[in-house]
Amino acid sequence: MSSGPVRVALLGVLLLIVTGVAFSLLDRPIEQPIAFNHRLHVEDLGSDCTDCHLYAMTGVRATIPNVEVCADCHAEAQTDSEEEALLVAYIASGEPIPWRKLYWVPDHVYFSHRRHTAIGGIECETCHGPMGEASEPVPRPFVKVTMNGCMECHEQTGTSNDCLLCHK
Amino acid sequence: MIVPRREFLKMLGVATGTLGLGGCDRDWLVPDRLVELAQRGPGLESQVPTICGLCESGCGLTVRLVDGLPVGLKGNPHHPLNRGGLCPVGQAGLEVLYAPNRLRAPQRRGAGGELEPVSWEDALAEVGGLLGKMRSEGQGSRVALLTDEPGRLFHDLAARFAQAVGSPNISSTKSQGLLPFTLTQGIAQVPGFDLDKADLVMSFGLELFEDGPAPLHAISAMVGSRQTEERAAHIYAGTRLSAGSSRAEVYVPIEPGTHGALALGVAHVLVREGNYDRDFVAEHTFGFEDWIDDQGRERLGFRRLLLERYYPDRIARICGCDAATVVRVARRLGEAAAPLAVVGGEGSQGSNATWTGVAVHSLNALLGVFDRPGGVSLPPPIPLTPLADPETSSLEQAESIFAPGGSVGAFGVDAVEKLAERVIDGTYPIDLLIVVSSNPVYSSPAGQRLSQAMEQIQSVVVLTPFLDETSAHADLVLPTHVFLESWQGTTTPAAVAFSTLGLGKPVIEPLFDTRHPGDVLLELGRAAGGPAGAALPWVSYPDYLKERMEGLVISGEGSVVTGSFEESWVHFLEERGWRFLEHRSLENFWAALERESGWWNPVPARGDWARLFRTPSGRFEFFSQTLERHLRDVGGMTADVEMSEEEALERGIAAMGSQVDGDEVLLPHFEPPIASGAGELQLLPFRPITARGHLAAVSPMVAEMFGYPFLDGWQTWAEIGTDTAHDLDLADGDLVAVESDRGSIEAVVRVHPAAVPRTVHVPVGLGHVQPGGVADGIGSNPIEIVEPIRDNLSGVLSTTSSRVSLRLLRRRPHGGPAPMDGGH
Amino acid sequence: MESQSEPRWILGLQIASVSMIWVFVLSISAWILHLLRLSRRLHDVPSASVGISIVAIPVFLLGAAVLTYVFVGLRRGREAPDESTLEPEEK
Amino acid sequence: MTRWGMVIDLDRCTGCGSCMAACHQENNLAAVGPEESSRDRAFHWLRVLPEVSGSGAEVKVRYVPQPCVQCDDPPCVRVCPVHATYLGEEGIVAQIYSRCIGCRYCMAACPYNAKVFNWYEPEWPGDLKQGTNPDVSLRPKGVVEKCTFCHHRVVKAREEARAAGREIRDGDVTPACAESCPARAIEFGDLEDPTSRVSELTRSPRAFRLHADLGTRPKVYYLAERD
Amino acid sequence: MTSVNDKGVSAGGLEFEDQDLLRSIEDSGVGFRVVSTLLCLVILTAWVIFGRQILRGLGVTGLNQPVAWGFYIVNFVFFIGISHAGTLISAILRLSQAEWRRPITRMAEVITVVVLAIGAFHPVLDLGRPDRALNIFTAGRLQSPLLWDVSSISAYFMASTVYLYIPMIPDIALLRDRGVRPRWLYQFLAWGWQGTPRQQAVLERAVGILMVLVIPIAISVHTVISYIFAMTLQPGWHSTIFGPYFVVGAIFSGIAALMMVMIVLRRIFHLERYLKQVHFDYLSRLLLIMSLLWFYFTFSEYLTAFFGNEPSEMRVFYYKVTGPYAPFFWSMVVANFLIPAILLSFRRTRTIPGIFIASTSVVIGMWLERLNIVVPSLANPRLALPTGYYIPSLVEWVMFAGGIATFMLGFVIFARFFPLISVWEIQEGRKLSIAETTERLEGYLPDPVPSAATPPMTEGG
Repeated sequence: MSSGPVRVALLGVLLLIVTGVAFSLLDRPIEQPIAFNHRLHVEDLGSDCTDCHLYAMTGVRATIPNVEVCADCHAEAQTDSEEEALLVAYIASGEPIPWRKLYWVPDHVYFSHRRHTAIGGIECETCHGPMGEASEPVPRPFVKVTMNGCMECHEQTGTSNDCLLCHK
Repeated sequence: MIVPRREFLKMLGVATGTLGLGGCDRDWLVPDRLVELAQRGPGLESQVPTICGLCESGCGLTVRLVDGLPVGLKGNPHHPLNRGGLCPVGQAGLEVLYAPNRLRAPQRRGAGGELEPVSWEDALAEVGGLLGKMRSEGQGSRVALLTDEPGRLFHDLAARFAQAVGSPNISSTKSQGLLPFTLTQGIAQVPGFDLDKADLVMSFGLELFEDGPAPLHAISAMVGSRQTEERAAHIYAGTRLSAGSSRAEVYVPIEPGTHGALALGVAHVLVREGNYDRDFVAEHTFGFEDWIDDQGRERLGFRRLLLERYYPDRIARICGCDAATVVRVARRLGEAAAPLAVVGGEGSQGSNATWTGVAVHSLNALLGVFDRPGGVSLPPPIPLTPLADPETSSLEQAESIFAPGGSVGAFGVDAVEKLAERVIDGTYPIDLLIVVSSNPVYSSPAGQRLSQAMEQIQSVVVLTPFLDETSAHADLVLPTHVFLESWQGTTTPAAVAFSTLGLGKPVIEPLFDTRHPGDVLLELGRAAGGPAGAALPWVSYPDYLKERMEGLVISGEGSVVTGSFEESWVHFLEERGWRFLEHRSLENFWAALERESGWWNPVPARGDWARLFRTPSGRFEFFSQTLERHLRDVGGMTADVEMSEEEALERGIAAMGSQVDGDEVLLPHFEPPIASGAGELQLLPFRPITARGHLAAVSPMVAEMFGYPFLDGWQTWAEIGTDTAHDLDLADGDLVAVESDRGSIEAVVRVHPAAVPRTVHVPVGLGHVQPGGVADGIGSNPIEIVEPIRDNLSGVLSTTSSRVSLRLLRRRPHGGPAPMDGGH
Repeated sequence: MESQSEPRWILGLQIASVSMIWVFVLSISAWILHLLRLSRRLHDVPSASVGISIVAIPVFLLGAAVLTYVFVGLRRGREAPDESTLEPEEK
Repeated sequence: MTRWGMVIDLDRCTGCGSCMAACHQENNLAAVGPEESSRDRAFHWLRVLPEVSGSGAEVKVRYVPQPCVQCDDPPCVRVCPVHATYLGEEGIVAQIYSRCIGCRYCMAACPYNAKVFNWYEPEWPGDLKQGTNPDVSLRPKGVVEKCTFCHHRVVKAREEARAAGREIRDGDVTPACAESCPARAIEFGDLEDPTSRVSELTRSPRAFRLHADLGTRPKVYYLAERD
Repeated sequence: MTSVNDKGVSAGGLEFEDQDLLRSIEDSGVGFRVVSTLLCLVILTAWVIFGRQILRGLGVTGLNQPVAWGFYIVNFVFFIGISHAGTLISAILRLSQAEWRRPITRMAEVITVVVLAIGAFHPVLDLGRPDRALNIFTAGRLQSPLLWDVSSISAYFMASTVYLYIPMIPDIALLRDRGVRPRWLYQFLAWGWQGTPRQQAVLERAVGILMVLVIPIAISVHTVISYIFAMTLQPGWHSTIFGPYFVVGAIFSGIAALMMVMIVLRRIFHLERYLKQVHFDYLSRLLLIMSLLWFYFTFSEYLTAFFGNEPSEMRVFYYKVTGPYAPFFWSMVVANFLIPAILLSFRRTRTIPGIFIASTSVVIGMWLERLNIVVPSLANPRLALPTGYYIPSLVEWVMFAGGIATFMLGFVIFARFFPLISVWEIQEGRKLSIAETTERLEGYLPDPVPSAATPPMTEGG
């Protein structure tokens, strides 16, 4: 008569495994079409975030630079890097680079970069982590964007936590 | 069952990962819209002014662009017409732009009757070739053009085009209701009514705030631009109480078609009580008192006619209202500082529309409101560059198909009916019909005849952004831009007291392979070649617009609209003369126009009576000498024999078929309306604000709020009074067939407690049958079952003269009473 | 102390089930307290929460206590093992 | 603290429906189509209510534009089981779509029937989604939604004001309905500020509120007709 | 066969007196399989339909803008109402030491547990976002009457499960001892019951505490459910009488459902020996009283609304009394008052078939009552909006059928594994209650100073 509970136990274990596998699949690392080197641009070349993420201080979205922005410097290859060759090819073809978004907020959230950067005076690193130090594309966001994270920061800085401030 | 991707993943969430979807991207976690928005850019906003092209008003718009894509519309607060307001149809502008059913490329009707795509080049070459051939063979008059594209600028270009191809046949499908003003003032335009300064407007059948040439202007002028508690009052006389008229100080419910009688009753009281402007009447009117003509005959004066024939008791009998109400309304008008009487809507759609118009306009004369603030005047002319005459001398000037004439002595014609009849009976052959931005098959009572005629015409070209009833009969359908994609030039709508010129610039690249109708006409002219091309020298429509606007710069009149509309500012300028050369060059002016989207001139020329009254007497004519002369001519033409003027006049009157006699015919009088059909109710189609323009049916939002005063949508309703509903044993929500002798349509009964008994009001706007919009096959079109009866004086077909009966099809499917049906 | 016919895991299951009710009851109490805290944090109306927690938590605790009391009582109240052999085994 | 309020002058309102349409466009209200519409499932955050009074010859009909009246003591908030609807700091009764579980208790409790429910996933045929307002989310199926006094405009106006180094002031925010009203019948502003246009109008003898007897203390005031 | 002690249970045997009660367990037969398969099919269909509802949205129901609540909420209130059949009645009967309770209590308690679970699931069916149902736990607001329901229903569910289980322990032990399979189940559930006096005492004390505990909880449950409506400002809902009104209605429908179940099971499992005319007689008197009480409450509720003549109340009132809901309203009055009052008042019609008809009528009538409460108030908004309407879609009917099938399946499964009539209580009754009752009755009587005759035995308690 012990088959019953054993079966139950087996099922439970199976469910656990399935869930685990599923979660690991969901959390697959993000691969970028070009192995962009943030460190090279920021630390070595001394660029500012807003040099490429043009609207980080003025816009709702900071924007991920694409060929038009990159072409300012990379219209012709400056090094013999393979990755840069890829970029130059993109620029030459005029095709947009299919960058993958790392940080995003859901549709029901109103997030404005300007509100946080230019007006709130928050450093990019606060929410984006040490992106400037990454020498190759980061597979996962440094800082996980969660509502609790937003709310904690709002609490600490004495900003209102009224839901209507961010939820639209 | 289609499962949306995101939903599916959300629902099955974890399980999907293991079920072989391991290959899917993490990107599915990011909602589609965010991906789209991110691709748009940083979310930078701009506001660009332009002009609404959805109806004839041409209100000013401000388009909200985010990263260059239009995402919102609002009224332009600087624009003098709407001053920031925007009607529901205007709000739907973006839905019209992004509508899923837009025409994407030119289409030609193939042998099998199906529309097939064709390139612009081929399409234009084909029509252009045909035009060139016809012109060179002297067959230009076989071309006809119908256009409702708003604004005089386009109309001038179309007229030039017609001229260039040698055709005298160009018309709008809309009747302007000019005749009352021609008869009384001798002008061929609707004068301006200064709603901005009027303090009491009495409307005969015109739903001021919903219908008419510029309802948003009426709202902003009478209410919106005024301080709290200072709005202009209005009185409404008609058969139906619309949402806008429910704010009327007095609602005078009257029998259909008796607006003119009421106006005369009011005039009677004004005259009897001496409550009229004696100075104005003495100095600037003709035919008020009895008079002796050249031949020494004593002629009837308006005063005597009023006092003898239009006493309130009789009016009350005719109109089915209370004599006391007539007196009350008249006294209220007499007391008002700046009263106005206007006519329109059902008042100008009856078989007696012209006489109603004359009677109502006579009130303005009695009240002496001409040429003064808050009164009737002519809007200052817009000093557009005149178009030089093209070299058309080589062409024989044929008579236009739209020329009045024939058996009855009408002043004008119903363009659609005339075209249809003459094509069908073969008296005026047309080989090429070009229809621009117009859907006469749907909107005209003669639409069905027109569709028959179109089958006989060799080539029908329709320029439209959407497939519609008219393009269903076209051989070639040329897709046009919607207004947000194109340049537009609009001019003052009728009845506005000031002049405006709107310049709309495109706010977005055309989404599809479409063109502006103006560009199409220019290209057709070029394709026709020879003098036709030479007569249309402009490369593109904006080129043409620019050239026309040079006149504004040279004249230096008016101003580009800037800053918010300020009453005191206008007053200031008015006192000092509105004339300062703010723009010295065309480029400069054009740039300013582009930036602000409009020009206006609010200063009418005061004291120019000769311009205001261009009648034989140079005065406002109660006794219309223009009509007398016309009827005499008509009478004279009926027989070859020589006859006396008197005899000719009598014959003319007989030909016109008036129901009164003697001099009364030539004075403002009441002609009983003619109604046809066996039903017990009079059908009065009306245009709700949600049916403005002919593109409304393509907006899901407009369709969904179509019957918003009844909290209803997507339905054509038949509005009847509480008593009528009771008599017919109908309740709110019942589905009925509205049956006339010509056909039957389905509608849902809506009971309105204030509708006049024995009338049924059905809105136009739904009931489209072509797959151009979201509301196709939904609702019905009352115009389909209208028995067309002609106003013998203007030649225009009446839409309110049909008698119908209601037949119950289905009881209200569920639930209790609607709020207006006497809910507990 | 246990019946010979009952395998040991049955007892384990029984203890587990009695613990489950405690888990259930305690988590409900914790939940109610969580909501109480939440309503304070979100400037909501804590009075309702206080009222409900005063009534609901003891009820749950009482229910669980009764069950535990029965479980313990029944185990304590069993007769000596030798007597239990009288129970019919043949069935 | 700001307390947003609205005054709708029924004497000025001409019932043109602009407010209703503007609300649709501003707040991304999808059309539900004829079938669903006939089943009373259309989205109207603001509607023009016909009110009949009197009878016979004395009958009067007036049209009352009715958004969510934004009660100060909202019955919907009392019943929400999950904090999806609550009274915001500035007096706006919020609906947080991402938290709403769709129990529709608030709809049942609202004496003004101001809330609507997403019976299905809203549809945006063709390119219509392109024209949606990016400041307002597209609601998923199964959640309740309502008029928010265009609170996204408040947020943006405050952002603009802060960027300009000042605080938000009267006239900075206009909801879509008020903006589109050709009769200027709708005023919006801070009720707390005694000098604002709205507080001035609320002191008018013509001012009243819908079902003030219910004690919900709406922040939408109406001015009765003068005649 | 040794009985463990005098008060205890006979541990089974070949000539077991109450064999009838265990037949369904020990010899389930094909009937069980056929019936449960059929019921499972219905339930499965309901789940599939529910899945479809989740995927497509609540639009698949007949709900709409003013009438935002329909069948799901109606059935929620209805099922929870039925659940009062059990634990509450059983507790009251136990508390009042009504001897005739013995064959009834178990069934009543089972109804409670099964129906409560079904009822409690209904709000989840009604959610637009069932995937977010957990928000109630993570972000709930105890201010919302819905949360009051969550707490009170879960308390009631816990208490009634315990209250069903604890008095069942001796019977489980009996089954264990009779070696019924699956044996591990009975061993697990018997909790080592041997029927010793100490165990008896523990059991009795526990039951004693529980029956006192469960009555206020049960009353709170339905009061709180009425508060879902009464706490709003809606006409027809906002009424102080709603709490007791709902409790009365719940007990009313509960008794009716109990009798329906008893009559059906008596027929199926041939329990005529146990469920006798007298049980039905007493219960139907109770039902009659509840019917009168219900009528009184209804009358009082509607008269108050009518007399107050408040416009929005009147709109709802007329909607029910003469408007579109008149058929439902008057059927409710007939089914809840006229039919039971007539059938149960006369001895001639107070037969088993008569009682069955009356009970069925009451169950239907009470369902109609819930419908009459939920829909008309929503369909008649305060503002000048059109009157709403509500026509349930096929989906909602299927879900209703699924709910009923789940109820039946619950019963079938219970009957397959556990005795529907408490064996030990019957046996205890046989052994002890005559003496005990006699003693009790004597206690009621005036002390026998003069000589007195033995009173006739008519009723217990």
